[in-house]
Amino acid sequence: MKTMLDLHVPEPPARPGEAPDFSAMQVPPAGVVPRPDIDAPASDLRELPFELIRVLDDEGRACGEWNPQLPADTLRRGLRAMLLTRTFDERMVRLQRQGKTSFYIKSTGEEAIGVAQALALNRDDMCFTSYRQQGLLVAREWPLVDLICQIFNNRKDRLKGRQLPILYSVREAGYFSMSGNVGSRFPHAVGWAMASAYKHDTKIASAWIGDGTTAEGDFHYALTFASVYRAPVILNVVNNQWAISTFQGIAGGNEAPFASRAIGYGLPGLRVDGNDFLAVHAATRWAAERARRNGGATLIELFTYRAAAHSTSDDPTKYRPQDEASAWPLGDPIERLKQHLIVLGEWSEAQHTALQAELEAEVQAAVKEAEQYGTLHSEDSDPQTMFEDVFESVPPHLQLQLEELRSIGS
Amino acid sequence: MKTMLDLHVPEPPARPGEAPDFSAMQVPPAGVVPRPDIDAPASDLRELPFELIRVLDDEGRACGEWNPQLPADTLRRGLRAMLLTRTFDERMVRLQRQGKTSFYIKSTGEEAIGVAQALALNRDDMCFTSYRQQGLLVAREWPLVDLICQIFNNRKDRLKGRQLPILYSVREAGYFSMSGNVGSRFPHAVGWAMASAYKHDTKIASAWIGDGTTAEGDFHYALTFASVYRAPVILNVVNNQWAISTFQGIAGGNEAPFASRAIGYGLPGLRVDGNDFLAVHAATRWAAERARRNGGATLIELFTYRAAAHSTSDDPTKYRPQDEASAWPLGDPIERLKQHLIVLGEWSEAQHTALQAELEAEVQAAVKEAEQYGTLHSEDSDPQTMFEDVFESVPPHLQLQLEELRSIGS
Amino acid sequence: MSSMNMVQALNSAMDVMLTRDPDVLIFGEDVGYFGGVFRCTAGLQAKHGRRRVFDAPIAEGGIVAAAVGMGAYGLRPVVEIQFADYILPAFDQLVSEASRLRYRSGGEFTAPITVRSPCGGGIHGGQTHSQSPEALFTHISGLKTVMPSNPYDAKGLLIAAIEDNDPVIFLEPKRLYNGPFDGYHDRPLQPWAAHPAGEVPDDYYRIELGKAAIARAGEAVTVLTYGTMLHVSLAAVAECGIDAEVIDLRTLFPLDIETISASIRKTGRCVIVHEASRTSGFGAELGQSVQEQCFFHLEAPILRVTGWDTPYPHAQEWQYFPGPKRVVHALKRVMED
Amino acid sequence: MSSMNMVQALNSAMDVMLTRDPDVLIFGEDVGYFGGVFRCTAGLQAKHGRRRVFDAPIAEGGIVAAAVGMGAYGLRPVVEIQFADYILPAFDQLVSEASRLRYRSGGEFTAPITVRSPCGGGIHGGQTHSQSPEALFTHISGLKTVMPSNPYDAKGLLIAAIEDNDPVIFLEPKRLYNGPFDGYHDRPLQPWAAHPAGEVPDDYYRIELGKAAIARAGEAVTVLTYGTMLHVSLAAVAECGIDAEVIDLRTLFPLDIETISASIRKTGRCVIVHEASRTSGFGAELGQSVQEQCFFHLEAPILRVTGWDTPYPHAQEWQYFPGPKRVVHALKRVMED
Ligand SMILES: Cc1ncc(C[n+]2csc(CCOP(=O)(O)OP(=O)(O)O)c2C)c(N)n1
Ligand SMILES: Cc1ncc(C[n+]2csc(CCOP(=O)(O)OP(=O)(O)O)c2C)c(N)n1
Ligand SMILES: [Mg+2]
Ligand SMILES: [Mg+2]
Repeated sequence: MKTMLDLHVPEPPARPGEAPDFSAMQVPPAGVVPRPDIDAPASDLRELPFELIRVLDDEGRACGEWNPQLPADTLRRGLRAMLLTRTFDERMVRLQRQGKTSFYIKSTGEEAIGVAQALALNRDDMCFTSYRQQGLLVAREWPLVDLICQIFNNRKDRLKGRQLPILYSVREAGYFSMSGNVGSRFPHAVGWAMASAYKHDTKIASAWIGDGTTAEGDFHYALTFASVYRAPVILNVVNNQWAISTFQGIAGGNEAPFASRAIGYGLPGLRVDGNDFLAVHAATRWAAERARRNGGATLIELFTYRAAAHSTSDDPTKYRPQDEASAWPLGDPIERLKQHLIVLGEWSEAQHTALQAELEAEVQAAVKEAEQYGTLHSEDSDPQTMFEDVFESVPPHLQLQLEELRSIGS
Repeated sequence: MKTMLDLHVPEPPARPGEAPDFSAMQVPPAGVVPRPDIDAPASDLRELPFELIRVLDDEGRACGEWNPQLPADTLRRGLRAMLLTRTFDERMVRLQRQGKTSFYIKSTGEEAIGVAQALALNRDDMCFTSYRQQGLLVAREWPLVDLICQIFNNRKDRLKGRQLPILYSVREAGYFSMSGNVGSRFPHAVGWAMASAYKHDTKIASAWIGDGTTAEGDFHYALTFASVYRAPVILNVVNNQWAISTFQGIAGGNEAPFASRAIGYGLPGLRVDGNDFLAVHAATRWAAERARRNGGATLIELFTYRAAAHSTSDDPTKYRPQDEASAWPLGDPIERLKQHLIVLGEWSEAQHTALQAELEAEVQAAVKEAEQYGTLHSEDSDPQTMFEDVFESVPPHLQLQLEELRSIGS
Repeated sequence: MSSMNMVQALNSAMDVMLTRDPDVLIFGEDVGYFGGVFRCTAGLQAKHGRRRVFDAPIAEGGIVAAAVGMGAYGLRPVVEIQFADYILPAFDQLVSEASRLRYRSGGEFTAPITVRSPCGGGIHGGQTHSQSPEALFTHISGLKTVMPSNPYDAKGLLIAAIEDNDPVIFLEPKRLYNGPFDGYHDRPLQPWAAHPAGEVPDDYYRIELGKAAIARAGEAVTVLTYGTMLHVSLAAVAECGIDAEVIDLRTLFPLDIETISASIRKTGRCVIVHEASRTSGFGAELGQSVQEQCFFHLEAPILRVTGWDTPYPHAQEWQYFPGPKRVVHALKRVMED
Repeated sequence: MSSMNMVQALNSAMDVMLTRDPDVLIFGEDVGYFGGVFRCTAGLQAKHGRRRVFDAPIAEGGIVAAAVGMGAYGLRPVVEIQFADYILPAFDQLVSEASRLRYRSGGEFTAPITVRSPCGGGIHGGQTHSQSPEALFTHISGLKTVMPSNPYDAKGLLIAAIEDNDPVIFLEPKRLYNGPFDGYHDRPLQPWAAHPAGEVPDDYYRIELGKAAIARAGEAVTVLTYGTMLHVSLAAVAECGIDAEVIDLRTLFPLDIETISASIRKTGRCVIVHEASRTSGFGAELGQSVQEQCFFHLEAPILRVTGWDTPYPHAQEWQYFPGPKRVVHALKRVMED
């Protein structure tokens, strides 16, 4: 007797109106995953993608071989950058609601990723991000005013109003130009890293892609080229469980962890508690050192949860339980690092409250300054900038089009 | 002290003028790999891609759990189809040299793949092949005359002269339309299989891609969709070591076996001695049964060697040792099956010689018949066929273009 | 009959076809439970089931490839690409596979797929949520390209596209989803409810592919346009008082050259308006075709009003977007000669 | 000076640039040890090392993406796509990334890459080894598109392309690799050695992008063409004896509209010849541009001689390929009016 075939369409464990359900998720204790030698062959590391590297335990203690043993100053720097990122995000969303810009994307709950990774890399390592790693720029202490000018598309916007808010480009801070297309910069990181290797340089590249976006061809190109040419690059998958309204099972996450994609390319794959600042830092450092020693690429899956809406255009209560974020078993990255510092005796609630106020003031001041240079549509932009930078110099036909616009209007 | 980065560009072990070198290749004995239950979860099968499933040993005996226990008649059918495929290939190349067609591609050394897989599948399972699985059509006993008419682009060519030789389409024999672009049909197989599942049908799909072509985005799309929707499809990678002049290391094959790509998608991955008729049959049967029971897709790497030139346009002595094919450790699929049948007492050298003569006559007769319908450019083709089938019916602008061609010429 | 905006009309077309034909199925990014980022498939999964309306991985090439495979099996898939800007990763599948499967297989296999995608600017989407790639598809033999300008046409054309046995690229001007935008971004938006084409039959009907519509009859000059620019052109004509005949192409390929030629033989003048950038935009084909057909009737050069040859900028959106001022200017210029 | 065919001229251009600029590197499918399926990179790996000339995975999208990343670092990669038909999997990387990296980053990052690829038919390549996709690239703001018609130009233009700080699509008519093919497939092939443009300097020289060449001066009608069709057009002109001015565009974008307009103001007539299919081919842009610039000088409709709007068939190749007969017919027709 023949079985009747049937089409399988995966569904998340819970939808609006249902209770959040993370019962299928295994959360191993902190500190149990061994840390392999940096020079270990990838073929010895095939079990790692199925583990979950965690350093901070529930009490806020750092455990196990992956503990990066960071000085308290670094931890405080990380805490500050994460908190500043969150404060900044909150503020920007409010400005968007006020119409001062058209669009914003928050990184709430994922701040450890941009921040800890920035601190584990060198400042001149080039980062090819997705739109949720603003923590990188904050941790690299790039002026907030500059970011807000881009978000406002005002006259100090270095990108000349051409880009949607948050699609930054900051060459000086090792932050590659972003685009609205997801995924298409992921293989650029590999090309950039190949170029660095070609030039006998010492700089490496790092790239970020979302769980949903792993399905694009660009993900596969990046892994293939990184594997073949042993490019000095870190390839990060930020698995925040959601891609707009689509849960990670639609990208294949129910069938195998994204970190295990590394195996088929002969790369190490690390699966990391993305809300654990120390684990993220340690895994990144491991991959960076490996890359710097000509050991090639590492794929890191950062296991986290998109606590915010996808963007200011999105309403997640339409497709997932309202309280799913608070049920997320791996907690909040800021809370967890704060608790760790307190356990270490290097931080206190009072200091934290003071820091929060300080950062709010900092953001507030930056907004004030940026507003002086204008907000979206507060003034007309010069049409000329629209025709520049299409090519190195403005060709005749664009010169004519500019004149057409100047004389006729639009 | 910082390490100076360097770009790694892989090279094959030997180039023209050097001795063939397969010393890095591990050839395990036949019969040692256990055959898992068809319903085994993919997560229990993660070691399989690193094995090499072999059934026929050096003496021609069938060993181990993967032995498909085929009746002697089936084995003889397989031997005949492989030998016919090879005879056909040889003859077609000669016809190409005589100018009766423009192009041909041989499957020499890889005949077990098309043939054993055809016999392990049902005739109405749809095959999405690359250009080196002509054995499928031979094993499904599609008339050779029809194939030659396509190769000659003559007036009985069902594809109306539109396609390069060998880019067959034979819906009736479950053989999907080919194209010169590599890889782009691989994900069609998954869509077709999803459709079959959607319609509660019982037919499955099977697709073939070359080692080199695994680097295309289409490979990744196919694996992703097959994994997510548990499509009833077999995804075959034919690793024949070469992609035109490029060895399989440039596709990542030096870093991990192609079969291990399956792991990251949560699919079973089987690595199979592609020159072992029994192993190929058994692995295909395993994957097909799994798919038919709604167990989803399997990735099969068929480990073989492209003994012939890439195509009639290619000269492999330009980039690999002349005698590399004869040094290939896994032997010749026809010789191995023949020896097995002889060991079983089901075949003899005399029968083989007779069969060879019979098949040559069969091919000869088919060529003769096909030649009656013309060879490439032996007569002018009707311009009308050029304008048909662009759309379901010929739209007015194409009608006009046809008239233009008719009245002016070209 | 119901009052529908374009989103509702498209939704109704898909609902009708899911109901009529068990071989129709719908997938794409976020189209399942959520109903699509523009809500075009809202409610369809709940009504027709997860087997028939479902989410897809973020892989436009994979989406189109899977649709081609399903089409070859015999289904009639309708896929959504979230923004037309993101069709490009699927471009090879559309050009090398969907468009020529029938041809190369001598008719053995076909790809009766519909690829829906919102296109065009005017919603502050910046460079990658604003593009109009239609010209690219019109260069590919074997593809049909459609762009409706109102809810009534949208539903009738989408049904015809789904029923068509060849692949159809169905581009939806997202600026028109909620109302017939006339190019004045600083005036209040008119809803479709106030427009006659916002009255849409609830049931099945088709508008044949390949037929243009005369949106406004006139004698002085012919305006060739489609999508959002139809409404911009109508606004411009109203404003300058020139008696223009405004043709809404609706289907770009196959092109309704007869309706176009007849009009130009009458008016002797032509202005082409599209939002896509100028060089090698679809206006080039329109202009050259008109010139080939009607050279001796032309009294003035055929002019193009188009997006500039730059990426679609964010803050300068209204300087990029071809507005009524530019259309009026072109109309006046062709009337001068 | 040496006698070179087009393959040798291209090889020489790359050799010169590898020697002059350590930031130039070359990769693509089969371009390394083997030297490319058309031998354009033969000997370059042996001479410059595997680090600078190497094989790439069969992933055109990955090849272009890696090149963009290298360009952003500061290198000047030259990549080969084995056939222009196979550029399409890289189309998104070219359009969404390479073409607008400079624009969107305000000039912080650039993609000074060169994408070489053999195009066109006439070699019995069938549907997927014969296409001419140039029109697609000309619609993309931020890309330059070049197609040489002879060895001398090929070398000078390729050097200019490699030195250009913006992305250049460099299409090589493969039918011209070995000789100046005039469209008569049944007559013996002339080698480049017998043609003046087969004399090529061994050293560095550039031909500026964006400048057309007048391949034959004339007074009666202007022929706009490029690539293989230049030679077909010259053959047609020789045959019918009409005193045509034949312009070899060389660079399609940016277009040398001045040279074109000057010629048409003189002749008043225009025939456009290209191998790509007609609808929305580059001839559409040429025709419409000419008409915009020179309307009052035109005495006859601008005609197009192009490939048909079908895929490129195999057996019917010489019925598809626009040959001298069709060009002669068009020349005679425009002279009638
Ligand atoms: C090529 C492309 N396809 C589709 C989109 C639309 N889109 C924007 S974000 C997004 C979801 C991405 O999800 P994920 O990769 O998980 O990243 P996350 O938002 O969770 O950080 C989609 C589909 C796009 N921007 N680009
Ligand atoms: C998209 C695309 N890119 C490149 C090519 C050119 N090409 C034809 S065959 C081939 C090699 C394929 O090698 P592999 O996948 O290993 O298959 P094999 O020939 O060994 O069976 C290449 C690069 C093509 N046909 N299509
Ligand atoms: Mg996500
Ligand atoms: Mg191969």
